[in-house]
Amino acid sequence: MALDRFFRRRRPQQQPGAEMPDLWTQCPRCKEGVYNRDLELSAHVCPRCGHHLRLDAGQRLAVLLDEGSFQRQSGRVWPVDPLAFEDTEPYPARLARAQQKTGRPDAVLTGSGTILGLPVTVAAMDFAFSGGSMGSVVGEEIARAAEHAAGAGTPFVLVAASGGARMQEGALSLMQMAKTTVALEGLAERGIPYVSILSDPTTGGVTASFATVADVIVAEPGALIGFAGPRVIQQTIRQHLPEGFQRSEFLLEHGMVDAVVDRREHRAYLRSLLGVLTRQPAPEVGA
Amino acid sequence: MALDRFFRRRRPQQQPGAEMPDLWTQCPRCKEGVYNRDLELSAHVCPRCGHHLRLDAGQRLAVLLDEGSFQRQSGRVWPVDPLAFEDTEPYPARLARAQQKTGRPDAVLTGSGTILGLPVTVAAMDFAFSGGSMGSVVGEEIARAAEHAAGAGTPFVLVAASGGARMQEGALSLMQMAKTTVALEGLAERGIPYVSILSDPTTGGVTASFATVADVIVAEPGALIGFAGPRVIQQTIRQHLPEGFQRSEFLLEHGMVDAVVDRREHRAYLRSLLGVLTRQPAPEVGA
Amino acid sequence: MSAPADTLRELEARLRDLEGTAQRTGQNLDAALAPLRAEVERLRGEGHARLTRWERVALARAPGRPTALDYVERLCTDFTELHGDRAYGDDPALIGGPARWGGVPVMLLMGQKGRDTKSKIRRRFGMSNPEGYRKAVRLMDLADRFGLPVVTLIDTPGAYPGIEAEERGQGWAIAESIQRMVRLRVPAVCVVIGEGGSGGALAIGVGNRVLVQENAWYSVISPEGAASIIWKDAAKAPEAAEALRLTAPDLLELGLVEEVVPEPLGGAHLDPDAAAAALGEAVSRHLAQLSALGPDELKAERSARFRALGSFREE
Amino acid sequence: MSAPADTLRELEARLRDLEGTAQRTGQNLDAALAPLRAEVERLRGEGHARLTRWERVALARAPGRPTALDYVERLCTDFTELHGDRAYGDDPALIGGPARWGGVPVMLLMGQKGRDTKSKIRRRFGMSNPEGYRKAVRLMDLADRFGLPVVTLIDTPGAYPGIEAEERGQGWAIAESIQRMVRLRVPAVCVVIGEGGSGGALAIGVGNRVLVQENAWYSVISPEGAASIIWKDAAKAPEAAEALRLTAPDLLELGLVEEVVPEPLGGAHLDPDAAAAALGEAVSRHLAQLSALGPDELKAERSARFRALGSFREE
Ligand SMILES: [Zn+2]
Ligand SMILES: [Zn+2]
Repeated sequence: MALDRFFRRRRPQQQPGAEMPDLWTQCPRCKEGVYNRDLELSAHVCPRCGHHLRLDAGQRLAVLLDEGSFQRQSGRVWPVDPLAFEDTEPYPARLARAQQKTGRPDAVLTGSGTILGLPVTVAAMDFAFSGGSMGSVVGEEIARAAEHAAGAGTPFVLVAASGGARMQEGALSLMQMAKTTVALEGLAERGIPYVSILSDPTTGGVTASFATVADVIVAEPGALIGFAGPRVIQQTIRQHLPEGFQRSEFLLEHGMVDAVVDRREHRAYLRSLLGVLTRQPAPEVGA
Repeated sequence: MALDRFFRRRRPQQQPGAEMPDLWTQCPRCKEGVYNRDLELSAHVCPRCGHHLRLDAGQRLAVLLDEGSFQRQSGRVWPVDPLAFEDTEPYPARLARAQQKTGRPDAVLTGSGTILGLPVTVAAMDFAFSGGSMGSVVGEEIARAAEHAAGAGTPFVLVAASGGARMQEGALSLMQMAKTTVALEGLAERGIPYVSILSDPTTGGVTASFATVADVIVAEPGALIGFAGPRVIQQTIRQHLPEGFQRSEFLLEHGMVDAVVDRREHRAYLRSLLGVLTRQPAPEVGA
Repeated sequence: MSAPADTLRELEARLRDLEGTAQRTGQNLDAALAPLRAEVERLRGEGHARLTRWERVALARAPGRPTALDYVERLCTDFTELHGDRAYGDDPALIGGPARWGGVPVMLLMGQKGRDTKSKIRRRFGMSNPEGYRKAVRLMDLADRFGLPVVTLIDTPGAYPGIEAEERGQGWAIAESIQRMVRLRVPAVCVVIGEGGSGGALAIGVGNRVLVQENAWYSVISPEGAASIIWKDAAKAPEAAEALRLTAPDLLELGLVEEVVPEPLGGAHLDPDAAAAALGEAVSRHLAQLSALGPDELKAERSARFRALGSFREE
Repeated sequence: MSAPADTLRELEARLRDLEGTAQRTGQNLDAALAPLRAEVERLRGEGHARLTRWERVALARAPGRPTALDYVERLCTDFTELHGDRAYGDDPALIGGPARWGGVPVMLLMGQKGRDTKSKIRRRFGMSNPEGYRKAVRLMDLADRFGLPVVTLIDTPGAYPGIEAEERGQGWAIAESIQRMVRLRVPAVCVVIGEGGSGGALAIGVGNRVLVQENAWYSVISPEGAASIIWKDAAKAPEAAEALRLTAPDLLELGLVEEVVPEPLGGAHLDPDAAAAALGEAVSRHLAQLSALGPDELKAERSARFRALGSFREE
């Protein structure tokens, strides 16, 4: 039921400063080559098969927010190495590599912006940074973003993309699950909406904390979403996993998400939903 | 785990004024003949097979409360015939018959008393009165009992035994589900415990209202408990019902009741539970 | 139905033929047909006043009677259906989500029957499983959090009587929904728009105002269920319907509803737009009245409304 | 273990023999055995201080290590186990109910492992399903309603990684339990008494005070899990345990727990009564301290505690 999803984007926005090193990208699902420019115009959804390609945090906010509206909040908080963690390489070396690759201190980008004119606070996790793993910085930035939303009185929209808690910060990473939940509490107390968008993949400690205590949970089509990873489950139960297991559509059927929404509809969906939840007057048609 | 269920009754109480027209009763399950006196001494549980015989409201309170502690509250409210309901006989004729049989205005007995010294407000439904069906009087008496408990600050213990809402009062009976829930709200608001004991049978509108919004739900062994009756389900789905379906033990397994407790343990169970929930000091051993 | 009803049916059919002719040929017959239309209307009114309770039940179940979503399409904007109980599943027989009702932000909860055979089966003919009631509880949590009035449209033969429903606590789920509704700190307006079957209907029926459409029924048990119990014969449902006094006028007389929402003559299915207009107006009016009350007052008023229901004498 | 550990084992065995002889013969050997006992104690202390992290993990999993119910039997009266989530099932791996802790009324929530093969399987080796966390939420509702402090005993390798657990929202259930615990308006004291495995442990770990027994571990991932990810080889768990810094002293140093609860030398399984006495005292002491705070303060203090956790630098 989307009776008045009239807020289609007139034209998709280009990601600011995006480069196009290649002219086209091969769709991981249908293997079709798609011009990068067309991909951007379709919110990085394959125009042929509808596959939702993974986005980094910058691409995500470009898809979600009104062009030019984003004001970054995150970026001043940097990860450290509290455990002096070393496995096949020292944690700081891993971090440096991920920072160089993404141009960000850690796996999250937060700030404020507007969605079809509606002011929101946003946080987008960055799977490109160490699999979107949640350590102290991710927890802190998400907590600050939630607190900013509570203070500003704007709805909070978070896009999850994460393999779970970050091993390299040990139990400190685990505690971010509680920390973020504490920060989100300020939104619930003030009656400010919190919507999470679960993208591919969202697993582990992220699924078991801030991503799922949202007022409304939206999943992108075909995303892998769960607590335990499929491999761990298979090892434990030594049993074949059913077709579509832990995918968005499976979760909708099992009552876990409010809706599976095509990425190209996210802006209209959120504008319509948040407009009602914040009891704002209906926007003018075509606004 | 009942570490200190030391509050065994020293001797079962006789039901005040009970007559013994026959010397013995045949257990409906094991078919053994049991002396009525022995049955009373074992809280109307078959000493041979453990079958819990059905109790009327008076027997129930005799089993539950300290001897001589019961102060009746119900009895001033009488049923009427708001729909001028007539099926195979007029509703008033049915009522008169049930009243004569049970000596009560309707299918519930309420009041106050003590359980091993702990003051409680109690309500016992009377299956002997028209199958314990819930009409306006049952709803009103239970609502008043809940309000009395809230006012007195005593825990409320209710024993359900009912085939559901009473057809002969139409939608008025249905509304008792909401009315009783409203009255129970006063207990929740004041932090006063409400425990319901589900006895055989508890079905229909009673299961879908006051009997299951309790803080703690205890079921008697082997009781039939459900919303839809087994016959209705069988007619709808045209399928064999599984063994033990809708019995207490089935409900425990499915997470619906807190415990299945032998009737002979009810007093000790309630004393121990309610003592903690009301944050009273531990009673002296042997008190 | 009685003989005048047969006459009415015939006249209606003729009128439709003539209107078809007018449309096909482009000939304007409005003036020519006006007297015939008036007569049909008159007969409808006459027949309607004479309807038996069982005939009303038949109208509440009439093929083509508007379902909840038919009204939403006509009355609401920005409806976002929210799915799932976040614990087990999503129930298509009890649906809901935020929307604007005549422009006013509300939280909708609705019994939903299918509109074709496939969706009827999928929606279990409007009979909810526990997941439906648990979703209702979740949406009421959201309504309270965001200060959205709750509007419920009730249309269910009753909760689904299935093995799995019992396994997952059908009674418990209904009770929790009733309790949650008692606790609401926002306005709640409920309308029975078709069938109001027993506890499955009451689960979303604990409103500050409870309305009923003219040809809807609301009862502690379905006529068929009552007949099966009383006479061991579901075919005696018409007699049971009489005894149960389950029609809109009955409910108004018993003091169980605040208002009967009028339907177009002959039933809502004959003119869904007109039915929707009346429904929209009634709900909006009650929402406006309730908007003057604060959260504590709303809960207290609703509690007092239901606490007072029942018929007995006191000695 | 190291050579001194082997010596200790042998001496312990001899000592047990001698104590057996004393008991059998009725001969009082206390004086004669005192020096030997002292030496055993000394060696235990030495060995304990030298334990590797992996050896601590082994102690946390040692056969015969007291489970939550072993402590309840020693420390509590009037425990009434309350079952079920009122929606789907009852989880024997996460149990709870009201009880008196050293005489003080509390609400217990506990990870429970089995004590024999059959009950170990039934209790899924302490790995909860969503029903367990939903039961925890329900019991926290009761704790808040009746003003009962919450005491949790954490002992789980982690939430159960099963198909059905995922179908019924394992992540959702854990998140709700964490959120419910954040919202508690009563004191909450949590103790890791064995394994503190990941989110499944944190689900009942959001206390005003979080304690850890001397040989318990608490980590974002099990050593085996980490080893599988890092080296694709679960056998490298000892190395992973070192890297994860998951022992009681580590957690104290990282500022994640308020206190390490001492165990008898060699581990709680060697003297469950002594382990229980220390646990009982520690929890009672923290409960007494927290009893001075009001509902708002308790929630605020707990929130502030967890809001502050994390290690980063700010530019
Ligand atoms: Zn494609
Ligand atoms: Zn027997």
